[in-house]
Amino acid sequence: MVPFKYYVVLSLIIFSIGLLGVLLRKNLIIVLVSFEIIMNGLMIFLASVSYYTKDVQGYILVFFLLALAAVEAGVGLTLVVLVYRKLKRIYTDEVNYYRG
Amino acid sequence: MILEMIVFIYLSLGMIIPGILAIISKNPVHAVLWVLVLILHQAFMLFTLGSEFLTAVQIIVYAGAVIVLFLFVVYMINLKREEIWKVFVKKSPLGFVIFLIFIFFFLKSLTFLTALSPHFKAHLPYDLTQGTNLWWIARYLFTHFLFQFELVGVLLLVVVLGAVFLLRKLKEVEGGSL
Amino acid sequence: MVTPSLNFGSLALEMLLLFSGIFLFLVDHFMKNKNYAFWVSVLTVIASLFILLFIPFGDFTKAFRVDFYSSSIKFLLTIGFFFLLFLSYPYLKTFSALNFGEYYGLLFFSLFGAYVMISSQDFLTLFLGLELMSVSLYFLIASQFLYKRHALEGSLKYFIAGAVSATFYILFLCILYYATGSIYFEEVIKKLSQGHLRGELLVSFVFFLGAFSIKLSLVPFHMWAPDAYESSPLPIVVFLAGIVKFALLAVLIKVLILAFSPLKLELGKLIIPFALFSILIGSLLAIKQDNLVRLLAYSSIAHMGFAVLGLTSGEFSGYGFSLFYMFVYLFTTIGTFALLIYFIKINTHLLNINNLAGISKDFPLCSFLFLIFLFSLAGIPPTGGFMAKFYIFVMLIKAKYIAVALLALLISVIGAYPYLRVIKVLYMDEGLIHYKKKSFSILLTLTLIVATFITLLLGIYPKPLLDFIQRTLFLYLSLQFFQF
Amino acid sequence: MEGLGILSAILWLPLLGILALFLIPREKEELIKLITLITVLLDFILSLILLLKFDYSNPAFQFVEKRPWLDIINSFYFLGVDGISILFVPLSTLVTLLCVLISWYSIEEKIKEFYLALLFTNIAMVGVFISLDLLLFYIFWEALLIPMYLIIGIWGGPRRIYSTIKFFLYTFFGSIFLLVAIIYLFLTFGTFDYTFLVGKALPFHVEKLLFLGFLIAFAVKVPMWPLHTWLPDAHTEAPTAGSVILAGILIKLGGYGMVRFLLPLFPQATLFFAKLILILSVIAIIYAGLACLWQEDLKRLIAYSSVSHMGFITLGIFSLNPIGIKGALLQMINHGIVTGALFMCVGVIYDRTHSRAIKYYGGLASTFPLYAALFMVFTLASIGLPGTNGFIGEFLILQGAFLKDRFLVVLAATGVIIGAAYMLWLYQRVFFEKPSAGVYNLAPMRWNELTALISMVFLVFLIGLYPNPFLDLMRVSVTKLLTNLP
Repeated sequence: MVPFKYYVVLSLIIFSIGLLGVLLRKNLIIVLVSFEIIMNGLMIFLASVSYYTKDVQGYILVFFLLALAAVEAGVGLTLVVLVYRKLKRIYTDEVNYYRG
Repeated sequence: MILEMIVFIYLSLGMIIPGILAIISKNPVHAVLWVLVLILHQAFMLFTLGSEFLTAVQIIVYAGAVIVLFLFVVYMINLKREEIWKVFVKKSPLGFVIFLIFIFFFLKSLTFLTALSPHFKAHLPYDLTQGTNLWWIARYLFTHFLFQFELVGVLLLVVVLGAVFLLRKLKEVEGGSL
Repeated sequence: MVTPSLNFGSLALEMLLLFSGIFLFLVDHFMKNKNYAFWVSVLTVIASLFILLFIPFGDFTKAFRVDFYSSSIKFLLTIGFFFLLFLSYPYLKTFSALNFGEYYGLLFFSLFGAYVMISSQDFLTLFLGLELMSVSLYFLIASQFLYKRHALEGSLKYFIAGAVSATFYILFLCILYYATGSIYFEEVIKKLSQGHLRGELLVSFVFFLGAFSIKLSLVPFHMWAPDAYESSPLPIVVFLAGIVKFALLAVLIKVLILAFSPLKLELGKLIIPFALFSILIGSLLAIKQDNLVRLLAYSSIAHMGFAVLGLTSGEFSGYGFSLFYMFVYLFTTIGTFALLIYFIKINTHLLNINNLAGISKDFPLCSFLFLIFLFSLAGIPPTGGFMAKFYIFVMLIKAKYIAVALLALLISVIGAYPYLRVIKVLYMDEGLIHYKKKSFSILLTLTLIVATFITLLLGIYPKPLLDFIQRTLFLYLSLQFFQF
Repeated sequence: MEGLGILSAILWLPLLGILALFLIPREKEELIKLITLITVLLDFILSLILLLKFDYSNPAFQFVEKRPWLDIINSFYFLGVDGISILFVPLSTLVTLLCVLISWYSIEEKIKEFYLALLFTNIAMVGVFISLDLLLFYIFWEALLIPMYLIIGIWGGPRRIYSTIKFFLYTFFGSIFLLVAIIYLFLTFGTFDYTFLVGKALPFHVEKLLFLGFLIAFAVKVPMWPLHTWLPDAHTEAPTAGSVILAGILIKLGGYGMVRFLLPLFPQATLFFAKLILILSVIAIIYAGLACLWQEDLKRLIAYSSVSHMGFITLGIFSLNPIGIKGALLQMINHGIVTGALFMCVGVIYDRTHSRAIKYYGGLASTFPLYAALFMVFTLASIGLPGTNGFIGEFLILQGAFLKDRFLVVLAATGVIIGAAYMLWLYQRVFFEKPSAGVYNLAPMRWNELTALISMVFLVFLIGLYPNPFLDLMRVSVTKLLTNLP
């Protein structure tokens, strides 16, 4: 059996990758994609806890996270489409009408 | 044992490398496709973690729906502009600081996270001799987690309704300004 | 295996809101005259007030519980929501391109989310309620792009902040699940009162607090608030600033009582810097703003700082004072925005402070009421704002946080300046333009009368409401922790 | 106590006026003025009745009303007067009455708002003097800021906005420490009841801190020397009525608060800090007196003279003996009357010439003789000529302070001389010399101005020639006050 901690480290690495994407990228679509990566990292963590402790809740939480990821993608993409249509912007630092 | 390890290493590399490629790719289409690769690998990792149900859902929902949605949007927006490296990443020291804080936090909590907590108590335990993983998940999902399950349904409904409301129904007022 | 109770009776209120939301979405396409939606909403809210009074307490599975606390909070929120509808109607009359049933429908979905959140018994349900509440708001804010394209930007910022908040929350959920093996409040408190996992859960609470402070717009997570507020339709600002934050604070209190009660002193200390910086930054940045809504957004940041200060002492009466603060703030905001909606009806440029110069000549009564609300926001007696702040300070000094109280008070002197500036422009500057009066709708009048009355009454005689809140809390606590 | 007491009646009577004003359309200006006048007059008559019914041989609080108000923090609606506060109630109502009179013609815009603000001021002023519950006291204390902010800011002079915001923030800043100290007292003893708190012992270091908390709030209002900078600005830019209220009542609140709260509640700390405050008072007397000498602006000069006079009052209070305190209390009344009257006088010519610069005037005595005579009375009273009320107060204060510290009294007495110098010089510059171009053809004084000023003249001589009834009123209470001091 693969040790539990490997999964933990893996999920944290993927979380960090996603976090970097959110913090550093400017393209709105890639920012949204990075949120998905973060979600995926955390899913591995939850599923592995469930797997090693024989408790169903982790899987169920993964299930809910999946749905939430879909929700976030849906809302985010709606807004991105609208922003692109109306403001012709796709980079986060160009969306800067408001200041201060 | 060794086989398991090899599979794990393959799958984890199959997630990390596409992940990195996704966040550094210039073209959003590429990024989305790399995430698709990541998600497929992750689905199989969920399989090795004992849940064939989640694997299926992951592939159907994520790969089949969410990523396709992303692709649709990317094509719809049809970014013609070539990306220059200058506008590619934010020069945001604050973002980097936040990232470092998180990394520091993870390193600090690694000892706590890597060994299973002694206070962990399985509240909804399952036994594979009595039913498959799917059976157990379904059983709890429709009893203990019924309310949350319904809530997620409402949540998805609201997203769909809201998106349609915004994108289809509203007509911009000409010259209307605030 | 235990079969969970499926007691749909206790869900009646939420189902009413949900179904009227869906109803509005379904029917809207076939309706020519869009005013029907307002009346449907008003009827729904009146019905829900009745349901609230007669609903039996009970569980729906382990996730959802109608109890004393949640019903009381929902009652206060519903009253606020009632007047919010009164604000929405005149606003949508003025900005008729937005006048759809969907507007009210999304409001109902959002309120539904808030109610679920308040009644939740575990962290997952709480999270889903939170998301439900926010998702509808993203759409509502974005819908203002009809009149102001850059509203999309505010909505987008709010969405990204919300996504970060969700990330924090999921991280918290992971750590919690990993540490205790459960996501229910009662398991957390069981572990904590046995003395286990204090450090770990404290760390996890940091993430929880992070998620909540993004939604509550506490510093350093406040950046989205001014943009989102400025972009939103005005009634939605009231919803964001008053009702959403009230609900969030109520939930935070609930979590502190039900799940983290043994850690409440440490958690209180954790909250102090957030609160103080919010008051400071909110007060300072409000000084330079020219847009009234933006000014009120910064003031809302500062006010949230004050409200959260009530949680620091870890005493239950302090929680009550926080709720009282939010209630006063809710009604002051409703009053203020009722006036703003009237102003914007006269001329859209009136939201800029400098254009308000000398408006007291043409609109003496409006200016006078505005004055009352601004003094209430600044916390000068005899208005409700003073009483709310006063109780918070009593709490702080009682908990020996004298330095914190003094600091907060000193900053509140700075915080009074932006309001003084608005009053200055209203009354003391010479106006160049004269605006024509427009009819003042009955609904706005009613809202204004009620808001003024409540603001003044709570400043002079806050006893009944405070008694109500405190008794609710104490009864709730005694039912929760002492089995008879 | 059951039923509506006379104190409540005095306190809330202007509320009736406010409600009435709300119902009257703003075009009916005469009616608005008339209703305000009647309300305030009734209030004044009521407060005179209070004065007559007051039993001056009884040191306890009289006309006490105590009703539950905020149970949860044990706060009461608790009113009462004793010898210390009794004189301030009629003074407040009188000052409001005169303000209504003096503004009769000079306020031309936003009339309704102005009289509303005046009535609200009246409520808050009376409330501060008669409330015995600390929280209630604080609420009135702060509520007074709202109308004053508006009065200065809306109807004031050219630099009114700067002045009014400075005034507001200064006093708001000061009150914060008061609020914290009040809350601390409440948490220590579990009540806001003044009568309960008197004589309760506190640890010395706590007492010092609380004393400072109260002192900062009062010192800003008085204003004591380093915190006085808001006052010249506010006085200068305020409309006449605003200046009169500021000089007549608002800055008395500080002195009243010192006598009422600092001495009985924190006796140890009072003794500890008395020396410091005496020194600050003397600095204020001399510094402000000298500052008066180079003022170019009439109102600013009188404002600085207020700072100087208030220095005398704090000197009297912290000499901590019956003579000094009685003198200080009496001098507060006197100063309210005299400085209020001086501001009214300035208002009278300001309305006619729209200039406050001293240089602008000259030779008024020949063109405007009646006015010159009235001004003379108040100038002399301000200097403290025997026979006027200023003399009695200053004499008692200096006598009291002499018992405490002779050296400081010598310094303070130079302040009297400086005071005589600048006031007489002012009088000479404005009324004698060659008449300047602007002072010819001034409209004669109107009935409202004459009524207000002549009643003030009457009071000046009444107190100056026969001060005994006034001193009798406060004697027992002051004696009782000092029994708490070790």
